[in-house]
Amino acid sequence: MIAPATIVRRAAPVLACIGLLTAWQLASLGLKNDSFPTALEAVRAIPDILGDKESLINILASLRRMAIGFGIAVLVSIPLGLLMGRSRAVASFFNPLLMVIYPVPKAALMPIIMLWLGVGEATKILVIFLGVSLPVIYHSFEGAKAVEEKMLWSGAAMGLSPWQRLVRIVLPAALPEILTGCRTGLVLALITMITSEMIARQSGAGNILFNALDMGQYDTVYAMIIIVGAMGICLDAIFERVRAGLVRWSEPQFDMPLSFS
Amino acid sequence: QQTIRVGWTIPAEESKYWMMRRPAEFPDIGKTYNIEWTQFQGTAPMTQALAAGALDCATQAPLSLANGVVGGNLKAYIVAQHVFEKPGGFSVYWAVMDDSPIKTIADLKGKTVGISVIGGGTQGPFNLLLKQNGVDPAKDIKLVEVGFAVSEDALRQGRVDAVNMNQPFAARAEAKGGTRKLFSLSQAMPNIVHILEACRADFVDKNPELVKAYVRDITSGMKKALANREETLKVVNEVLKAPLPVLETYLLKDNDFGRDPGAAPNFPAIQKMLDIYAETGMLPKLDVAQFKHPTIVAPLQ
Amino acid sequence: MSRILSPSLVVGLVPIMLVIALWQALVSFGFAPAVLLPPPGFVFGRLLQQLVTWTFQQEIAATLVRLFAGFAIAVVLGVGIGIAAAVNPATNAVVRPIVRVLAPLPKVALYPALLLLLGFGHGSKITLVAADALFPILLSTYYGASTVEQKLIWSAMAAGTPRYEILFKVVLPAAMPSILTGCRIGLVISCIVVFLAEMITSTDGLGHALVTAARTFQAVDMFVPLITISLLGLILNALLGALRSYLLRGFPEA
Amino acid sequence: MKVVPSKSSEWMRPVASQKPAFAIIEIDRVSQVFQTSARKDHLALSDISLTIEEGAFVSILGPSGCGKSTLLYIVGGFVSPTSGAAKMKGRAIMGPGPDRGPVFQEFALFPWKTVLGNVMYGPRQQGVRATEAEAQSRALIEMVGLKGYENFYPKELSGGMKQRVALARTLAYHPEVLLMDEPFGALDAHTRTRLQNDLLNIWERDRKTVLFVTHSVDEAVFLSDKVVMMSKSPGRIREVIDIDLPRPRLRNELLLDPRYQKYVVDIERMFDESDAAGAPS
Amino acid sequence: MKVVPSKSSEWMRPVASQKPAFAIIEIDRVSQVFQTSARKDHLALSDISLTIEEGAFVSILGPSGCGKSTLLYIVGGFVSPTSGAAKMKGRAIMGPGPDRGPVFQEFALFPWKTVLGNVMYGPRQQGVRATEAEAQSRALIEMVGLKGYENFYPKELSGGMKQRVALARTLAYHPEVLLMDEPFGALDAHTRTRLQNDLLNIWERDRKTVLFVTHSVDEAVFLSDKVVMMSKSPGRIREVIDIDLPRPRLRNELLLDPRYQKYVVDIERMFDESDAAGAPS
Ligand SMILES: Nc1ncnc2c1ncn2[C@@H]1O[C@H](COP(=O)(O)OP(=O)(O)OP(=O)(O)O)[C@@H](O)[C@H]1O
Ligand SMILES: Nc1ncnc2c1ncn2[C@@H]1O[C@H](COP(=O)(O)OP(=O)(O)OP(=O)(O)O)[C@@H](O)[C@H]1O
Ligand SMILES: [Mg+2]
Ligand SMILES: [Mg+2]
Repeated sequence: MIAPATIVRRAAPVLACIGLLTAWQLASLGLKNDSFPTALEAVRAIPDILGDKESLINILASLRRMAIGFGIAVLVSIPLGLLMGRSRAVASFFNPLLMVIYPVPKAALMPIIMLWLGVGEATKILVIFLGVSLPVIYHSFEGAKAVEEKMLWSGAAMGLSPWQRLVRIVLPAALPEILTGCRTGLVLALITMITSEMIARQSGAGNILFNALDMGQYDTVYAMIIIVGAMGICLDAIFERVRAGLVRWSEPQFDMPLSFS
Repeated sequence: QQTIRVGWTIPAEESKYWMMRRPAEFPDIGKTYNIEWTQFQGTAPMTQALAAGALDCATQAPLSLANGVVGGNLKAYIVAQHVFEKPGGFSVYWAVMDDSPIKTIADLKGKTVGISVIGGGTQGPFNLLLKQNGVDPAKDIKLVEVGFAVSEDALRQGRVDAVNMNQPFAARAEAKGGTRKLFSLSQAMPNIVHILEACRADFVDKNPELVKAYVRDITSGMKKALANREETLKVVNEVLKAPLPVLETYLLKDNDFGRDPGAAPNFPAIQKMLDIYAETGMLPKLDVAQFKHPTIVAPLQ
Repeated sequence: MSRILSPSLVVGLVPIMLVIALWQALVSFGFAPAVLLPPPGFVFGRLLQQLVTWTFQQEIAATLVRLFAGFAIAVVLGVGIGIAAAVNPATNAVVRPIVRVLAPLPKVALYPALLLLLGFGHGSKITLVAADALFPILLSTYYGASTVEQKLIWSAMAAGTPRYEILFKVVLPAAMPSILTGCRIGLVISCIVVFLAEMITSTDGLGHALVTAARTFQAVDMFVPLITISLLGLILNALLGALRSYLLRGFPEA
Repeated sequence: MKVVPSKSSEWMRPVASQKPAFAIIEIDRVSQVFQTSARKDHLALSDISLTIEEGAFVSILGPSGCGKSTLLYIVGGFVSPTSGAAKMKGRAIMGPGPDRGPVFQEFALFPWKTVLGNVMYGPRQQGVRATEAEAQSRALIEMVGLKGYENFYPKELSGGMKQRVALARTLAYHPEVLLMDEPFGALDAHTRTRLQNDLLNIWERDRKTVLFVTHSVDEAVFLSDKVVMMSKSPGRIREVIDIDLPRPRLRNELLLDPRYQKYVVDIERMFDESDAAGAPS
Repeated sequence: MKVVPSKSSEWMRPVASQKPAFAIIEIDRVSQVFQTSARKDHLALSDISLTIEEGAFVSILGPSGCGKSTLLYIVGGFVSPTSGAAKMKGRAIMGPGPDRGPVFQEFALFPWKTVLGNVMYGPRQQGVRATEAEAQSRALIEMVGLKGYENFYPKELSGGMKQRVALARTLAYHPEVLLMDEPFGALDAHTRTRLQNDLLNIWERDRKTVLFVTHSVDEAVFLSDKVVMMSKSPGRIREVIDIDLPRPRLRNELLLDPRYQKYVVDIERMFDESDAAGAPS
């Protein structure tokens, strides 16, 4: 027996998707514009993409790059962010540097990146890496900063070395915030996975999308967008499971009492 | 077995598409040498990639290649040619709406005009034409960048008063009707070369046999493309993912660009274009001879 | 103020100097040809030259307008929706799945449609910037707002604060550390996206200056906009830092 | 209404039981079950019924973890009980309101506001003009002994100072019912005594109802009309004791009063028994 | 070493003052200035000098906000004093170490660990084997009356329960010096008494040194060899009182002992004077 509330909650994503598609359909009908196809046209193009073996290989290649870029970014950014959060010196060393490097559009640096990394995988993984690391570093940074000092003192008094404190106290204490960074990172990973293939590409989901864009095949463009959106939902759902398992201790005890309904 | 890194783009390199999709038809590909294909958005990034040594050969437009030579210290040979404008065939043109008050080039004064790439290959002849008709391209019009794919929509939406058209979008727009050709590039120059194949000079000098084999395959690819339209349509469809009915309306028909049967570069025409660019101030004066390799140039058998 | 800033400022300038030194070294030792990577001295020289020219100032102005307009819209929407979703189950049920779908979409792909809908001027670019910067801000705000200490809200309610005011008087300030983190990320993304949009299609702005220079291999001119945006990042970082320590002066981590 | 801090208490008040007893708060068979992370249900309060009369000073005593704070949350309207109902003035408590002012065990000060800002929050919220609210708040801050700390942020205060700010913050908006969770727990004996007197003073003048959680039997007997004793978890009411001592109560007199002594000793004995009987869960 | 909880104290011990006095902690003219957000310097501790002998039980009494916690932080090595120095066994205290175990006023439990996880953390860190650490920790958890709550997370505990976990967590790794900041402040009288006895028990058996902040004069006199009285901010040492009562001390006997009574009354009187003298800042 499932409670009605549960049914509503389960159905909400589906309803939201249907709602979005409907809004899109109405908007595109109203605009009558070739480069903005109706939702129906886009949905109709999905089987063509997913039925094509080559497209599937393309999409899998993109996902592989994304996984590698995301993995490296998380492994590098969390320690860096935590260190920045706990050490004023490290923070003032890296913070301006990061703020100088990150705003530079990677697309503009392509000629130089190509010089050293070529036009293949490495370049794209680098772009994804940069996209993911941005939120992970800053959320880890803030999370580590907000760790209650007396918790660290307790750890120090138990004989934990500074490094042990970083791993065994700062990391778990900041985990909820770090995971928020990772979640934003996941979103950006999907976006950069596509946009990294904008200028140069061999295979990948972005390949399909930008080719279609160049050719004015807008139903394919939007079908691809839908597919990326669907991948987003799936990855997010998986991530949410992992997150819930890791930070159950931090969930608020009572519901927010501010419903206006 | 050596590998050659090739940059390509869409939509009009049929011989390379054949090499990519039907490698079995070419005795050397995959056997005596390999090709690593990378697709780019436009020719300018490929020039950068060539200059950075990330590519060995790539599709180029005369202007982008010349830019690479002038600004990027690039040394390259033009080894083949993909498409050009032939009299009676398709020429990139600027369209206006049927009911537009713009009747002549001179009427463009004070209007918003779309062009695919500001400072791109078409702008030289375009500027020339405007000047010839008493319009200062820098002051009298508002130039905006409108990619070919959205040209038609931008025009119909009234975002621009005139916009450039290219295949296959031109064919699609014409089929729908409501637009009219204002002028085309052929009015400035009859045999404009749009895209050609260029290889880095140091690469060619080091691997002459390899490049020779590559150019040979481009030549034979062009032959196959022209000989078997049915199959070419299929190949292009696989690469562009554009539906066959759309391709059917123009590809390799009279309303398409011209293709040399042996993919031979038309050096005099290229020189003419370089001259136009020099005249409109986009480039210093250049001699096309520096792009010529004595032996390695299509057609090669 | 200067007592706190100066040592950390020095520490912060060191790595930037190192990067410039590395850059110079790359050029000097021939790891990159000068036509692709001009020496930093040239670039900064040209930048100083350019900065006083009216045309370059106009390019900067165009970019800044788009950057800040887009970012401001993203902040308002992101914080508003994020907080509403955190405190109100009904809004949450609607917003959550929509965000899940929309957040990971590559917004650049929508750019052609935006161009047609909003024209080639500021509108389309501002929208693109806002769309890309929105989600990091929204997600951070949501996290911050949903972990607000319950008893703070209870205290405010007991003092007679109407429910909607609690959003502004308690949830917003309490979530501020997280919101500011989101804003920092959103700001960086705004910088990237405004450039991207101008590079794809534009007639003015730093991004446009960059592509035109890149196409004609004017490497120095290409790096001037890049350095400009980097410097902008530095300035914005300082401003954000100051804003942060002002807004969070009561929080233990400030 | 202006708060004038005063140190001694020279006022007269009829003894509570002589007033017409009007039940301001009724707690009716309330139980509270918490879901723990270990996925077990944890019964925190079991079948609590209690009536509090208007103007009464009621203290709750009970072993640590027996559910005193939880009970206060329910009366405050912050938590709705798993079963049973709480009523205020005959109407079911649906949520928090400015008629019931809590002082939380963990203080819950607004970290982004200074001491003054925290204390002024309530009056400003009630529409008191800024200057007036500030004057009132400064008076309260002085009363709790924090003059000079008006512009300090909570993170810069000691534990006991935070507790006093929390107390002042709630007193500042004059709630009808005060729900105080060990409000003097982190204070030294001297400050505690002074604040007890001040609280009694305010209580008398404003005819407030007070629900007061404490661990000090002395304090409970000294302040209350009624002491509610709870037993070890799951929290139940073990005993309700009417403290029949004359008011005004002066500490020095009371300490010598054998009735007072008896109350204290009796209640302490009950505690010992309860522990002997109900084994620690 | 295994902790065996015990309720009464049937052990013998020589009176502290008879032992050869070896100064384990020396605090030498320590001052502490805090920078406040209001950009004013705030003097929290002024010129404190104090010597604590090995194995001594020293209590600190003082008005709220006088700097007791700050002093503990300095001895703990968490904060370095603005001027002056603190030494342990003759060597300057440079940072925290497992020889000095703090029990913080705010508990500072690890929220991602259960009660058991929190208590086991120290022993595991010291290299005790998991099974042994768990057995010891469970015994301590039972001692502080939290049997049955081993798998609860801190957010699911009441204030007093958290405080007891914090106590157990520190006791679990046997620091030589205990730095306890109002460790029984949130406990009911009964639990408090039991834990006082348990603490004395452990102190005696393990020959620990204890620095104990409290607000209860009773508690200070009952537990200590020495009571340090601090005066209102800026915190200074007002008086150090040796408590010359025989050990073992049994609560029931002591309550009737006139010397005990006198200590309590004297200290309380001193408090009143201090307040009369130093006006609230
Ligand atoms: N969120 C929660 N989840 C699970 N159990 C909880 C939760 N909050 C409280 N409890 C349990 O409810 C019981 C009562 O807690 P409460 O805080 O009301 O105790 P208390 O009487 O105030 O104790 P103290 O005097 O120590 O503050 C405790 O056993 C506690 O473990
Ligand atoms: N971070 C800080 N910034 C500024 N002032 C501070 C800071 N921490 C403490 N203080 C001040 O130092 C003084 C002593 O604080 P401390 O916490 O040591 O007092 P305490 O004796 O422990 O009081 P309590 O009994 O209330 O816990 C207080 O006046 C407080 O305002
Ligand atoms: Mg409680
Ligand atoms: Mg303290």
